[in-house]
Amino acid sequence: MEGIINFDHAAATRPLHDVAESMKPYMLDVFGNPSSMHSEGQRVKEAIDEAREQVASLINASPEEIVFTASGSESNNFTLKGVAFANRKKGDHIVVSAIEHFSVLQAAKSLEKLGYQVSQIPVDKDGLVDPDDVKKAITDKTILVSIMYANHEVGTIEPIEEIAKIVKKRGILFHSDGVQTVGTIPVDVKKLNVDFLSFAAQTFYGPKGVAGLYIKKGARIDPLIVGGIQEGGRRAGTENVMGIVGMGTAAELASKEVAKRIAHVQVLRDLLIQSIEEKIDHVCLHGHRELRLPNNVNFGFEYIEGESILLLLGMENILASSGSACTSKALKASHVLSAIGVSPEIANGSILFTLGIDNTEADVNLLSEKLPRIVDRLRAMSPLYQK
Amino acid sequence: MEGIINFDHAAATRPLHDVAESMKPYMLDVFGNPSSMHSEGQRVKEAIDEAREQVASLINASPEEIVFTASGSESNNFTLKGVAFANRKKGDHIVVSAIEHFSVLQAAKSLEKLGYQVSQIPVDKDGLVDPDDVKKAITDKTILVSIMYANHEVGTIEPIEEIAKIVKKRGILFHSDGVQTVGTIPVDVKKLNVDFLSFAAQTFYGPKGVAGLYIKKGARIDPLIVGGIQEGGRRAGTENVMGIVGMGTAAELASKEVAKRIAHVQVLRDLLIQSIEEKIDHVCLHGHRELRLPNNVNFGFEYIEGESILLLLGMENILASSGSACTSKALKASHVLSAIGVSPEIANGSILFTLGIDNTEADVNLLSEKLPRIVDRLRAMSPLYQK
Amino acid sequence: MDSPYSETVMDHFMNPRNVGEIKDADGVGTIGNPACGDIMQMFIKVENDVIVDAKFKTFGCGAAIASSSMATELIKGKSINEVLKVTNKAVTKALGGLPKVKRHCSVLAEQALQSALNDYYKKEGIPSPVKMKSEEEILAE
Amino acid sequence: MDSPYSETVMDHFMNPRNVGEIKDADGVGTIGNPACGDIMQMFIKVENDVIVDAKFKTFGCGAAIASSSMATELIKGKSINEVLKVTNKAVTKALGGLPKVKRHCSVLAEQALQSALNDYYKKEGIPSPVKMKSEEEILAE
Ligand SMILES: Cc1ncc(COP(=O)(O)O)c(C=O)c1O
Ligand SMILES: Cc1ncc(COP(=O)(O)O)c(C=O)c1O
Repeated sequence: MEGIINFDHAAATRPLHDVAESMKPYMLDVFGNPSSMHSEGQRVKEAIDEAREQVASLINASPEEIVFTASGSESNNFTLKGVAFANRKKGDHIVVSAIEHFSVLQAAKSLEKLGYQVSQIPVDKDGLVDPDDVKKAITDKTILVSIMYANHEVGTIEPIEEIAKIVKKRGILFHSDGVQTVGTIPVDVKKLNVDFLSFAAQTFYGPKGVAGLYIKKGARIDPLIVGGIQEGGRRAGTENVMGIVGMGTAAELASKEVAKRIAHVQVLRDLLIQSIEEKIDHVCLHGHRELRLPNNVNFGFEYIEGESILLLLGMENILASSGSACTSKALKASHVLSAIGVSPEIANGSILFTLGIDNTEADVNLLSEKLPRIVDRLRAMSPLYQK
Repeated sequence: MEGIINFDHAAATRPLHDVAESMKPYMLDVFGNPSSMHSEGQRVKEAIDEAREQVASLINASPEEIVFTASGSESNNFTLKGVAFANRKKGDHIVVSAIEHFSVLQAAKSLEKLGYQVSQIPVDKDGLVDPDDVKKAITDKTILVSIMYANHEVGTIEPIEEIAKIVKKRGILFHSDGVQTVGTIPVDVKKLNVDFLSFAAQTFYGPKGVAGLYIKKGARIDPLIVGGIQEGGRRAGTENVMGIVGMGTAAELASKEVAKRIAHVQVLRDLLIQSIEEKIDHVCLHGHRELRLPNNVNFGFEYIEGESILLLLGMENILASSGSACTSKALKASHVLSAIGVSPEIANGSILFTLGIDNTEADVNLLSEKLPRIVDRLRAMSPLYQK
Repeated sequence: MDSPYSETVMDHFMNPRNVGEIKDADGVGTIGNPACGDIMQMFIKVENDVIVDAKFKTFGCGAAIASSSMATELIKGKSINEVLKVTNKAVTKALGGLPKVKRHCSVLAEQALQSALNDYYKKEGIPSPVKMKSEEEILAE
Repeated sequence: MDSPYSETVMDHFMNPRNVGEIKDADGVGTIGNPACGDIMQMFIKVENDVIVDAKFKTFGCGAAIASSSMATELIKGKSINEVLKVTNKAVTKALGGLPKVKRHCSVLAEQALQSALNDYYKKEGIPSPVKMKSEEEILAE
């Protein structure tokens, strides 16, 4: 929409023009089912194979190691449940961090109901997992460790390589939720040494509702959705052809442009952090200052509540988010903020700004100009605030 | 593609023009995440709500009873596993028919590995389930009966209402796989009295890789994909917005046009059956002659093999399928044909023609002219055939 | 911009009436806690059994601010007997409706008002006719 | 039209060479069964240790028909000693490759040929130098 300034790129990026163009032929003209042996089916199959190569190349995987799914949540559920079921004879213990996305935490919880054991390891006040804590949490029964690559709220980037060393030395499967990193920063599955990595197109200027899972060759996992030969038998169901093609294009563009994108958003991120800290008092930046996604700014504004900040920003056509889309509706403070020790009232007054390639310095300046007034206005109404 | 005649509508239909048009705004312009509270998110949420109403109205359900998924296979896996897990305390027994889609049969098999009991009930030579067999299969431990609405290969329409009476009288949950019926014939979940019904957009001129599950209000089911508030908490993950909008439009068009569509394809179906039976000897029609999908023609051609028939049809730009997309690759005879008592050699020589609204009488005439020559040519090479 | 809120809610959120404190209030009520995301504080000034002034301060979402604003508007100029009948439903209705997940904000407004009235009766030394109700009790009415 | 097959495979499928039977064949081999989707029958005529004619009949997929056609072409005019060395790999190579799932069709062609040669030796009363191999053995070579 005209005039809208998007500081909510973690929730959705506007698909790039080339992404949309690449999808168009698959709306009408090329309509076969890729599982069909005939010409129309084969044409579609080739398009999917190409997308698989584009996505594989973005994360330095082989095409056969990529399984397309419908969402980051599906990729996470697939991994947790699929590894648990396939490796039940080896053990029944899973390790996750306290700040994982709900799709990891809830999948773990549903496994607990089936008799599995789950250990949640804490993070420090910056949102960092201590590799030593992973080491301590591992038992003889551990079959999977799942630690996210970067947190979706506070932007902290975890020491995945270090953790992988510990986990792989014990011969345990290692998953990392890369939904906020793939396409945003360079990701190399070989260097990271992970067995599974989740990603989703909507975070890198691709369509919504298409995602994938990297499965290292040989890693044991059961499918979540069975009953079809698609994706090499690892995920049944007629493919979201248009979406997959769009994700392929988005992946190729991300491969080419990632360095440029980082440079662009990081400058804006640092400008925004600096402006807010200069212009508004009683604020705190959540997450690690250096080990941080280049597009992430998350502040707690004391004495006021997040939704009312968002509404007033919305009146200025500025989009942002109160932590995570989930918590903004559930009226509950974010589990991530509470895991890093933020008090509930400050958690409730926290706003997540995620930058993208369509943001400009002017956008940041506008936000830095509007935000202090909005905060003042709400503080004037707040029973908690005394000037 | 120009000049292609599609007799493989069960695998994929070409999305209608209006379907593609309705999706276009969601490629680029309207890009919000429907879970976001802000204006861009709300616009997308409204589009999804509208699609939910369109789909609900096609099957006479309420919008809250529709959960969007990524495939018919997902809907089937969701039902089988979700009902099994949610109702474990009530029992551990599931009843399915022998001719269900693999996504039902394999989901049932994966539940067996977790300790559930599965009864497979047979069908007669026309592919019909006898409601009495369902009655006999039910035990005190039965928690779910899953019988497909119409078979994807032989086109037989099952007596769902009668079966529902038996199942519901016992207070057991009842699922029907409606992937081949929703949008093809009128479907009314209230009249059928099912608790769950699977459907998929690609069978009714919608996009591929978007589907849904009807969940009757109050029916107990666990999510397959957990960890998000989407779909009322019943299926986590950022939505395939474009696909859902396209399915909504396709559903609305199907509601309006279903009678016209049936009239159109049924005439062609009967013409094709008649022509083949007149012009080619040693053929047999699979499935029930009357209780049959209006768009389904499935013949066994004795002494010859299916793939070579398809290849020669392909040289004439005619698309068809050898039973199911799966079996055509797996080199195994269809489980459906073997369940109705077709010998493996005839099963291997069977071709499924599925008609659609884009087919004309001229298409059928062309097929009826080419097919006898193709069959003759292959029989002349066959060691099994003696003139 | 689209919003989950009605026009009236947005109006009362953007231009809240009666924000502030009454230094020599006859009754003050505070409800909620910041961990749950909302605190509402209501001040009333009573003369001859009539609410002659009302003000609020609120930490909370748009619906909470609008509900507080509307509640103060609804009671100003009314007799105490009338005000005793002002419920969360009246606030919601005057706001042109609230999203389901936000109904508890109107409940907070009712509770803040009841709490302010209680405080008034206490200060006056009169046994209070107000029975404080829980959110569940109010929503069940 | 796109196809999973190479041009040579499609050519041998569309215009198969040597289709038919040899009434007074010196060797006949039949391999496969219709339940598995393929039967291949091969006929050879031998004069002075040379294959002077070869024909086939096949019930099977495109790859099976093309493999039979190519196998008969490969052996015609060759000495028996040369033909003993014709393997599934030679058939696949001559066809310009086969999709992985179709490799067993070239195996059938090798087996049908071996079976026809065995039959020839048997009819001649000579101990056969051919050792029939299973699909697994052939693919493992
Ligand atoms: C009866 C039936 N059920 C389920 C499916 C699976 O649907 P999808 O390919 O969307 O997973 C199909 C696919 O054709 C089908 O015919
Ligand atoms: C870190 C992380 N994991 C998983 C997800 C879930 O992705 P999706 O919405 O595609 O299911 C998200 C969503 O934003 C995320 O940020």
